[in-house]
Amino acid sequence: MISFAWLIPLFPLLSFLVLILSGKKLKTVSGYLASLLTGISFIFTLGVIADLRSVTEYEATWTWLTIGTTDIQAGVWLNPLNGLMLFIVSFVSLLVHIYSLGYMGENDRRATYFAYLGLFTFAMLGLVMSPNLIQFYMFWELVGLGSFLLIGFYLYKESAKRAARKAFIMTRIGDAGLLVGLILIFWQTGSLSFTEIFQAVEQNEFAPGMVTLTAILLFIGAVGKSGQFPLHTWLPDAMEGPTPVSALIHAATMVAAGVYLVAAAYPLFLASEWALMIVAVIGAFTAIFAATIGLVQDDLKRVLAYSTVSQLGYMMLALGAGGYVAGMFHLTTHAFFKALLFLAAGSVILALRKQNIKEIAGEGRHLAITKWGFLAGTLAISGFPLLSGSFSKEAIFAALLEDGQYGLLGVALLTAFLTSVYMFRLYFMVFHGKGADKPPKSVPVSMKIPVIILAALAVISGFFATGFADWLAAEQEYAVLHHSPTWLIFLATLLSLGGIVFAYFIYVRKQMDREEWKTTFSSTYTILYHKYFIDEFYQNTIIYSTRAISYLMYYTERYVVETIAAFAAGMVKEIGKTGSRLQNGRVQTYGTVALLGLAVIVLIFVVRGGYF
Amino acid sequence: MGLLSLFVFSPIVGLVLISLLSNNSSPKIVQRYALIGGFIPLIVSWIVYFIYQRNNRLAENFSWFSYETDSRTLVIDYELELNGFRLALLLLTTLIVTLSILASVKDIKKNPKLFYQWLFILELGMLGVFASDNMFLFFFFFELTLIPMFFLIGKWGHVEREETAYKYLIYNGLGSAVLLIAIVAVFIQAGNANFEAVKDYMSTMDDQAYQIGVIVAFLVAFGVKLPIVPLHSWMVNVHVYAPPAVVMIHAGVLLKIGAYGLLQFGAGMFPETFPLLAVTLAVLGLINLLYGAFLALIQDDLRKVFAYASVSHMGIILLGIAGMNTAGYQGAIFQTISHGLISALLFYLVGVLINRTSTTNLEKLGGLWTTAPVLSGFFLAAALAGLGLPGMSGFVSEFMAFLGVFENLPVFGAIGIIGIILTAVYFLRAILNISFGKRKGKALDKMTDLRNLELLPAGVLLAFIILIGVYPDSLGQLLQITLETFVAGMGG
Amino acid sequence: MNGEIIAFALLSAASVLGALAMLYVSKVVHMLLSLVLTFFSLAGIYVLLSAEFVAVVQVLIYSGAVSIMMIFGIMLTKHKDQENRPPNIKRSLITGAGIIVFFAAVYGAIRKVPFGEQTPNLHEANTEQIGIKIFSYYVIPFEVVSVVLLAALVGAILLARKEGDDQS
Amino acid sequence: MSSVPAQGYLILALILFCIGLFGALTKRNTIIVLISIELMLNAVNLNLVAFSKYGINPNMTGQVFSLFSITIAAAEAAVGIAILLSLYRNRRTVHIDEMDTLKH
Repeated sequence: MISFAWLIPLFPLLSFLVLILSGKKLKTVSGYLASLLTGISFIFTLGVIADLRSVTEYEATWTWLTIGTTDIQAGVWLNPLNGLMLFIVSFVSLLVHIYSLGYMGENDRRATYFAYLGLFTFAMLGLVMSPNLIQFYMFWELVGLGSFLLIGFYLYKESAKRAARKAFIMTRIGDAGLLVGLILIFWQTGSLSFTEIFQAVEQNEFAPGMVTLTAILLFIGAVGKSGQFPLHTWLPDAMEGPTPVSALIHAATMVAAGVYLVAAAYPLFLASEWALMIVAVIGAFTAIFAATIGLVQDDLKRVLAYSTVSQLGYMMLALGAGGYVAGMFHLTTHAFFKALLFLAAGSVILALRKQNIKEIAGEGRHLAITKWGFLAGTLAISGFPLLSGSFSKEAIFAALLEDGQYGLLGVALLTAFLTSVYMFRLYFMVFHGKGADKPPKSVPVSMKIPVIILAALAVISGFFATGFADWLAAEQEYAVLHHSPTWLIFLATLLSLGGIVFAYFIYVRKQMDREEWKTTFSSTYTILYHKYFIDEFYQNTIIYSTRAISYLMYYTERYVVETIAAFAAGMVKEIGKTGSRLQNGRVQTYGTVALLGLAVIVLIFVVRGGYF
Repeated sequence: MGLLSLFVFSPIVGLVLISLLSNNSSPKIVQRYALIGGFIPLIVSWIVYFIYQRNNRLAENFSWFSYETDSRTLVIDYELELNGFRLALLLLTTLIVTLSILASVKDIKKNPKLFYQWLFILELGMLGVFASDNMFLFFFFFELTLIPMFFLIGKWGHVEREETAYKYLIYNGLGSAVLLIAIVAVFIQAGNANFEAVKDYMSTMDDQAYQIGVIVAFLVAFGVKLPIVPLHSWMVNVHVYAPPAVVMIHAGVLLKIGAYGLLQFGAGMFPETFPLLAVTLAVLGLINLLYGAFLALIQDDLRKVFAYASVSHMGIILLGIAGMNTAGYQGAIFQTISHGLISALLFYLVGVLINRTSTTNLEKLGGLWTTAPVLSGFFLAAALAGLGLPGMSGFVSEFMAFLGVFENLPVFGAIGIIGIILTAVYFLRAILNISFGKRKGKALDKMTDLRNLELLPAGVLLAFIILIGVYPDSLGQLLQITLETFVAGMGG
Repeated sequence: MNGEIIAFALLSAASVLGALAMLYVSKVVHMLLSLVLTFFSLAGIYVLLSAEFVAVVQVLIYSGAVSIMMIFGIMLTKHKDQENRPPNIKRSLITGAGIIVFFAAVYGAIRKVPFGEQTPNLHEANTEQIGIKIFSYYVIPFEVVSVVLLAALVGAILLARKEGDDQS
Repeated sequence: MSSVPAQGYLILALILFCIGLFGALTKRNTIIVLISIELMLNAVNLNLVAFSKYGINPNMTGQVFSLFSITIAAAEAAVGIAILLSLYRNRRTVHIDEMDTLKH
């Protein structure tokens, strides 16, 4: 089975090609076709994973490009980490495809939608199977393309246009870092293949400082893709896309690719303490930073987006603190519960046709399955004991403790508290309250099934922690699952429950007046509500300065370059005029010119003593 | 007459065919015959390709004239020879000319007969430029491309066509004057105009100052064509005011003569001295890259955006050459071909757009996708190719060019990366402005999408772009030998 | 210093003087007359060069025929015989510069050219030798020249004839 | 016997030629231009004759050629004057810088 692994991404690609080329004609069956192909892909993935238990590593490459004496390969590379990602991607993608059957049901352009989904799935599967950095980078950009296309799917909306552009450009800034990083790695090691890079790291072939530099550059790529500070601003805006897309791309898979990049290139990061430190600090900062913003946002999807940013920060933090398994495990559980949350939120939005939680004000309570699904997700993300989130979070705390990062541990614990506060704020405001009592539009079955499956996974997947660690440990010796001491488990649970209780008192029992809070901490509230004014800051610094440079160039073009042009034209014109003045019809002028020509030739002859 | 000569002069068939038509035959008929005429070089070029693949060598040579002085003989032969790079450019030329004939259907209404006659002369010139193995023959064909373009711009262009044509002629005329002087200077020293012979001669000569002087002259001459900032203002005008079908050829092939010339005359003839100019080239490349990108950012005309995008992309070629290693050269060559395909595609689409909306002003357009999804899709695909999306040819070339630069001049490469980001910004700004958002402009309401035959040029170009992007070795293998000769001569 | 050199010096001085005078006198007739001096001195120089017959022809044709013809030309076209407009200084300077370059170059060349000794027998029966040469070896060119002269004659008459018929 | 060197004659001829050339290119009166051309021809004749005596292979040919040349010069002068008269009759001028029909 494993030798057919290369087929896995090709089914979604086929779906993309078929649907984009014959779009309109296949409109009605497009969703089923796409789901079917993704399903095949998923089955292949399962087969490959089954094989991976015995093979542990598999690589098949062929020459993609020859540069001088270096062959750059393309192919598939499978190891436990890749297998895990393959599973997450194809599984969530399949669920999202099924969910979309209902969600996009009547949309006129659903063939295009499914085509884009296929393209994204193809790219994402290709990404996780890349044996080398260049193929990785290519698919990395292609998933960006898929994300861009899907964010801008409602293309008649100005906001969608802006969000799509922003997403592409912001991630591209990160990608530029990744590109530089991989080029530098190439000149250090003469290869881009992961395995060869790791060998080079082991044998210290890097120039001094280069390991840190390249690791940080790779991390910049990850920052862009995973919405880490300071390149996080695109991710909340990306919620302009259809909700299933947010679940697939902007929660479960693509944004996690940054984390995956750090994990896949982990030996490189391990070789540099500085790089790990930076990863950890950025991750921790992003986690708490996004969590605080999430406290006050009113848009259902935006809160989830900030929570995604925050959770991705967690994963980075874990990786930065040496918690390889913890980070990847959190990635896995997060993929389940965040996809669940988004899909449930999508059901709410589809049923109620609104997504501002103040307007919803509890109307969601009529959607039973959605409600329970959402609750499961919320509990999981809040770290409620025995649900998946609590296991992965504890692993992270343990890794931090092991690494001696007490400050970061404090930040992480605080973030855990905030997480349960804002997630339950969201839950209570959507599903508890006295909003209009009319029963909402019912949700199609195709949207319920994925929610149920994911809810189940969100609840139980935490129990596989040990098996998960063993699975990853098969190949990498740094894959160790850290276990927390009891006091830490206790503390984390306390914080999680405390957050839930806190939210309960504010939003359900209304023990504290929210408006009063707003006035007491008005400046804090304003800052948080405006997301720390980061967008405005970028607008006023980077965008304006870019535009200023542009105008500077524009005036250079207009005055300097055009002057050169005018000079050239003027010179030619003058020469022409002189020439035409010589053509005055007078024999003597002609004779004079001829004489001068003769004189010049004779002079050259005399001076050079020959022809030239 | 050998196969190569037959190939180079094959556009004459089309020329004769068109000339035989009566003066008042309808544009449709003229166009049909022009298409036949265009297909002949296209077919011959593929025959040449397959023969070259089999033999790995295709050359032709007979003595043209020689001139004896006291001490030595000056020889100019008629020499045509192929290598992978040239062959790739030749295939590009025939393809783009054929497609531009297809594209000109609705564009050229005034005296189509004359238009196609000039077009075939232009094609003849371009084929000759890329096939000749000799400086003087190169120059001869180089000049032959100059005149048809002048008329094609001046007679069939838009608003400021005459100013543009003159600007074009002045800049390129000066450029080729410099080129001629440099060629003569080299010829007098080496006594032979053959590239290979000159290279052999130059490797035995130690006068470095002279060599650098000549290379700088070549840089100026081809810098006009490429163009290098600040010699680019003519090219922006041509992009904006020439008919889109002609711009396809102009951006697709003619600008490439600059890149080809720089590589052939610089790296090909002075492999030892040329690397001394690496920093100069890198600086020029950076200026081109960033200057073009920043300017493209604020233009409000689609054609101007693409024009400055071309300036910016040429910067990548220069950066690649500045790398002075296999990766860099290969990147520059890939960029040459890839930009040819991409800009031809972009201007084909611009032509279609102008044809329907008669404007390319970004302010006046919007929401194109709602009425013409296929056209918008192609626009987006072309823009993505232009901004270097992996899977398309632009990425491979950018990647290799930067790979090349980073080996020796990492700082320049790092600055150049900013250009990559900006490229994304301006391409997306332009394309999203016209295709996304609310529908603007009355012409868009009753807009028709790309149909039937109109799909062909766009489809073919996009197919090639993706082919090179997905499997770059399809082009790369053709180039290996050329690259080896460029790089082998460099002393360490 | 012998007689030949003295004669050469005098004659060449006279001829250059005549030519320079042609450039600088103001009346057209005077210019012509100064040039006649040059022609005469050249005839003398021909004698020095053992070319008596050429010298005689020089006197007859240049100093005689051509000069007279020019004088007739002046008379027939005479309005004001003076060059009263200021000369074109710029052009004179440019032309002068070109001529000086040319002069210097050719002068340099002349200085370098080696010459053999003269032949002794040219002056013996000079006219007879020329006659023999012309009427034996160069007879065809001679006859052709006569045709040329005839053509010139006819042409000159045709051109100079009053075109009364056309004008009225 | 020391005699005048051949260079002497050649230089004299050169001087005359240059003066003639200068006159032909700068003088305004057409007749003087014509006569300047005659002067240049004379300078050439002088060279021919000088070479017939001092040349590498001295013989009578030089003199014969100068005779031909004189003949042609005379014919040329005659035709020149005739053209001049005809022009003068049409345009009432002998000034060469007013004759610019070559331009049209």
